[in-house]
Amino acid sequence: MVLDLWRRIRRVGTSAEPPPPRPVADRPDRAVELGGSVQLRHVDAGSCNGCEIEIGSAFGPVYDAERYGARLVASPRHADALLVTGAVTRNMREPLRRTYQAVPEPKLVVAVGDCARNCGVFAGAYGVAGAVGDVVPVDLEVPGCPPRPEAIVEALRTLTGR
Amino acid sequence: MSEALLTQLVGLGAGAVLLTAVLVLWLRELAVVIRVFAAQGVALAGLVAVLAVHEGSGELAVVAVGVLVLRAGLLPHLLRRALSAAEGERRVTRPLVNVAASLLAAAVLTLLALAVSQPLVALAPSPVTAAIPVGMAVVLIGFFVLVTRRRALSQLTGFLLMDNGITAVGFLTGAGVALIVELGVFLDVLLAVLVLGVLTGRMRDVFGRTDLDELRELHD
Amino acid sequence: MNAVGAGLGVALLLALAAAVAAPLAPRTARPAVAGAGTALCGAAAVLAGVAALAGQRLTVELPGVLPLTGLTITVDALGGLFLAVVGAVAVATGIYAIGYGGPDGRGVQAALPLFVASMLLVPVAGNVGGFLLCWELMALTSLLLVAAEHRRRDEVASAARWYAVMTHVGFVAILIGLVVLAGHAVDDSFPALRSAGAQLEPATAGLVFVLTLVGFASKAGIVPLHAWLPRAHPEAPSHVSALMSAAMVTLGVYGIVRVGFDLLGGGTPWWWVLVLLLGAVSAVYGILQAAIATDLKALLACSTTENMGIVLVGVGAAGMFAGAGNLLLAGLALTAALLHVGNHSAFKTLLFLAAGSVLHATGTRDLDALGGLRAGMPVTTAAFGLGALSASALPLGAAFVSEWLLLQALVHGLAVGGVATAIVMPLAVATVALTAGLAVAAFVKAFGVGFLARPRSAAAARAHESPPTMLAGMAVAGVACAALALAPALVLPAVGRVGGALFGAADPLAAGLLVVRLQGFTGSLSPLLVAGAVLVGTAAVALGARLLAARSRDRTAVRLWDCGAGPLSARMEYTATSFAQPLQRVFDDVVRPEQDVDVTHHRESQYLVDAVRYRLRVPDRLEHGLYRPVLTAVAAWGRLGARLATGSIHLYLGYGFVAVCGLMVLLVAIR
Amino acid sequence: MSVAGITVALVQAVVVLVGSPLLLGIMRQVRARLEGRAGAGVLQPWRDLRKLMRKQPLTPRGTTEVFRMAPLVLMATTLAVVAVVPFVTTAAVPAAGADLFVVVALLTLGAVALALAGLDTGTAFGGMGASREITILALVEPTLLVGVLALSVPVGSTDLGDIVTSTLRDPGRVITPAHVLAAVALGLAVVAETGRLPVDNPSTHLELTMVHEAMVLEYAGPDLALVELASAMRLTVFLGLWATLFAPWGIAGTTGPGAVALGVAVFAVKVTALGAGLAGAEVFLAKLRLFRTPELLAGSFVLALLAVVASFFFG
Repeated sequence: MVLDLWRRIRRVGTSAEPPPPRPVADRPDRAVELGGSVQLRHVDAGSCNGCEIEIGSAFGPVYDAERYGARLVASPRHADALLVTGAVTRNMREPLRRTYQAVPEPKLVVAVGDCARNCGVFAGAYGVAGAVGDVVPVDLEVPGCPPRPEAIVEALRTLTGR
Repeated sequence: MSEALLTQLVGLGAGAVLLTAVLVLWLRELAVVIRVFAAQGVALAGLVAVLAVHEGSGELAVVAVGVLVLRAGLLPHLLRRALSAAEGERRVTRPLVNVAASLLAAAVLTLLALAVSQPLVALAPSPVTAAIPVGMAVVLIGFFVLVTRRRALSQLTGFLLMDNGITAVGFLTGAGVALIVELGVFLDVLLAVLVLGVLTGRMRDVFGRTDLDELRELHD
Repeated sequence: MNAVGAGLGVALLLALAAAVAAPLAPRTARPAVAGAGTALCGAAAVLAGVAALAGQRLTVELPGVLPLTGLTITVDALGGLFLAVVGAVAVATGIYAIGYGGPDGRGVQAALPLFVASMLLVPVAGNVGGFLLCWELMALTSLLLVAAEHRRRDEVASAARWYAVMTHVGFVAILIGLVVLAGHAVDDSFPALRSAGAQLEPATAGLVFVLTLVGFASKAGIVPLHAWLPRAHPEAPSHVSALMSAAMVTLGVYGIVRVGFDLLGGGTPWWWVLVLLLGAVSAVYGILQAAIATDLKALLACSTTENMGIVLVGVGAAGMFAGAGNLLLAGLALTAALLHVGNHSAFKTLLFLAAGSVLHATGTRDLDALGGLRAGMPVTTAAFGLGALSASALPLGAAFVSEWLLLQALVHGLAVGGVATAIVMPLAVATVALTAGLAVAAFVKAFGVGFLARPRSAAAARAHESPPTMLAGMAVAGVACAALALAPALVLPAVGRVGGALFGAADPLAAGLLVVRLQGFTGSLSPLLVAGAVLVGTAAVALGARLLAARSRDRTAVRLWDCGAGPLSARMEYTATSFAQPLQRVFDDVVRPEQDVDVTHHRESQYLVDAVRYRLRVPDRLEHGLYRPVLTAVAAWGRLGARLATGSIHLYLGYGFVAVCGLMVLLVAIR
Repeated sequence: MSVAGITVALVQAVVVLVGSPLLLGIMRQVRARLEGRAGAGVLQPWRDLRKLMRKQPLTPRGTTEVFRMAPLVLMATTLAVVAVVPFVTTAAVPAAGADLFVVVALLTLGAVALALAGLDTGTAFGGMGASREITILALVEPTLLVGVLALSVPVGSTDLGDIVTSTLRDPGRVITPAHVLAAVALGLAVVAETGRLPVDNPSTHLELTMVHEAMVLEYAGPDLALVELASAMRLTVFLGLWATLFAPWGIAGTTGPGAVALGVAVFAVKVTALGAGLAGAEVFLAKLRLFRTPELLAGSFVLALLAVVASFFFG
């Protein structure tokens, strides 16, 4: 059983695609301060889970966002940046603010997906408190519904600068 | 061969036999248990081979080959067949005593074996007889498996464990077990395995499982 | 009249004076009088003990004191050691008692100094009669103190009953044992017993040893005779708990050592295998109960059983080594055991006094209702922290030194006694190791849940620091703990001499102020250097972190990370029960907890749960198994007896009359 | 303790301090490659630490000094162990302190400090992590000490220096059953103590499956950096101890600069190899349920006990 797992590993080899050229977008200077290591806390502020799936694949073997120095962590205390998805619902407004307060300086916020940027199709819907920008200061936005993994990886690379 | 080297090799062989016995107690998956049992057969054969080289007796060498064939080849094969026949049952044993407790029990049994086999060792102190306690310990552990396992198959492994232990003690006491005796032992072990294999088959036909607790139903 | 005599005499006089003065003093002053008297008495006793350890001897014959036998006082090194230990505990608890007050009834306040005095007399009594008298006096006075608060709480009464019965069963066992021994001697003085014990046939000697072992083990709280300990210690006033748990219990060890090694001269190996196994079982069982206990003082009481178990492991190992002829190793093992007695007295006093101050401040002993005491009572928290560190056998703690010595003795003793030791020693090492691990768990729980984090009840939130005298008492014990942890060399040479002298062997170790080095084996330990390394390391790391960390951003206080939801309430914290749950589950087969979950459903629909109540009890299995049958049998006998006792006085007198006549007839018959 | 001793201690401290994050990086890289990913590079742990040192230190309200001190004590105990253990040379081991019992106890002390910090936060996760960590700690202790006993019996001493030198004197001892069994037992104990698979999953994000991570959820900035660094150092120390006990070749017998340099190189190679092997094995392992770990530890304890028995009966 161990052996055939080993064989499979040998057959597949590295499935990570070669890294695309480094993005040219200008980096927020707080990101420069982090020096190539960005730990992310993901907050689902009311997403439809489309963006979560894409984030998952961005950190999967094919796109492998970790190779650029980005990592998902379990606590905002360990985090440098919040990865917020979805339009902020009433119930998530306060938790999102508190999560932001829990992150030590310097900290950034990445709004992933159209809902996070401008409530997308849920704009003005009952129970939606607004976009992420209305609750916490957003430094970087990733458009798309859901955004492609490449786009997410590109945003993360602008943070890590690698 | 030199005394020191003999001590080393006997020690290693005995250690391997004991380790495999403990592993049989430790592991749940029957297929793995059978593999470990085969490994024990190899270790036992190695032990006998070392003795053969040490005493330079061809008879022992033949016996060593026999041990290898039977205990590392034939018996595991039979067990594996019985297991594959037991398709559909849970392939994981559910011991009556939980694993941690039975491991501690194995430790105590080993110490007990050491205590009781001291006079035996004292008869003819030598690097070879020093390993007798290990054989004893394997016998006791095998008995323990026989007592605490539910499935007929895993009990079978316990029985075979005991037999390995007895064989080891037989050779280590330097009694120079005669070839014919050894063959006899082989044969009746084989017989026992076949009989038990058939029994398990019949049981499965009757009860659909080989959980020995089911046999209680035969009372009434 | 040398320093020993002077110290001892002064101590006893002070105790008597305090016992007389306390009841006469006005109600408010009583605790002060009794406490101060006890403390001074203890101080004098410490002087006497130190003098005895320094080599002074004392023998006084007081024929008039006791009918028939008289009372002989003999102070030797072993007695001096326990004299010093008991005295030191008395000093700390005496000072503490001034502020603690507790029940201020006349009898109780008079009993405290008497209790200490009797405990001081036990290790110096030089004849069977005197020894038994002091032992019984000790039992009675401690019983008085345990029962002190029986009017307020029923548990106290039941605890006192348990204690009374078991301590007297033990007393009877010791009585029979020593009388059997004295029967073979010219008189009942210890020297005579010594010479008699030498040429006693093995069977009789074994009988004597087992009988006395039963008695002394029941006093030392050794499994399976421990049942009274987790009852009596929590219910007694805290300074009394400290005296009992740190001083009285150790006298059981004194008895075993005195009778086994001194009077009976070592005996046969199986005695000591028995002692070692009893110790091993007690150690593991006691600390396991402590690890899952949620009552702070019950936890400490169980840990007393554990520590006495460790001591007995050392004593038993010493006996086995001596039987195998390796006196040096025997001396080392016994030294480790005796040092652990001292360490245990120090940290257990500190812990019980701190627990008392918590009880004083919050009125509860339930760990699940404590927490957050750091804010209200910093000194008590620090004291308990120090005690917990010392108790959990970690470096910088006192118990670490003695357990290190014990482990060294066990490791080197593997091959000493052939197969016997080769089989017993690994188990002993494993036991000590498991005990150490579980002790860490128990005391991390006690300190982390009881004193850190946030309060789990209003009482804990309102906690305030205790009066200065109580803090002073804790300070004395704390200083003792620190000294024993960092500079064991202060006491080790003396203790080593005691251990060596019993076997007529050389000192088992050379204790410099910096390094403790074993004699005859390579092996050395330097508590001071280890502590220094850790402290210097901490300072260096702190400095380095400061230098490297960004100076632009300074430390700010933030709210706890509550996953963004509302504030964390105390009910969301881990309690002692939940902390111990994994251990309790791992050792399920040993502790057999009784838990029941009852779910009350909502009125409208059974699918809506209204409330879930979960109750968990961990009864003492051994107690259930061993004591229940005995108790039921006794009860049955009682009913039988009730049939004889109809209440008519004539009938009772008749019984007596018939008995007397029967006796006379018997006399006539055998003449 | 001589000047040479102090210099060697400093060298070892520096080597472990600088090297342990690299070891972590290598292990993560090995894992990444086996999982078909590219990996963040060997230097990533150092980048993380540098960044964490620059971040803002936070003190959650309601925590006491214990929370503040724990990372320092964790680092200090680890450093104290690094200073005395003969990783590089046996010549400069201080007379007292390189005792195996002391080493084990010091490492335990560090873990206890962190567990107290976890309880001190008063959050459910902190308490949960502390409780689990302490449980595992308590159950590992017997294996560790009985294993120590097995190793010290043939030597007649529990002093690391003596054990290493005597093993170097007759290398044949390494393949005696006693040594083999002890190696397996202590290997399992090391895995449990350093919180690697299958006992604990260091790279989990689910609080409910955490053991070690759950205790440090409240730490941020420099404190977190200290905790991370200390954990990496503990991993290095445990692997180094295992290598020192069971493969002591290359440990110098003198304090000459050349010998020390060689010793450092060999130590680095040994630890790296062990770490890579551990990481490779972790790819094939799944985390055990918390209540299955006692079985693992009981097994390792039995092996340690058998090692003692073997060392007594087969010399």
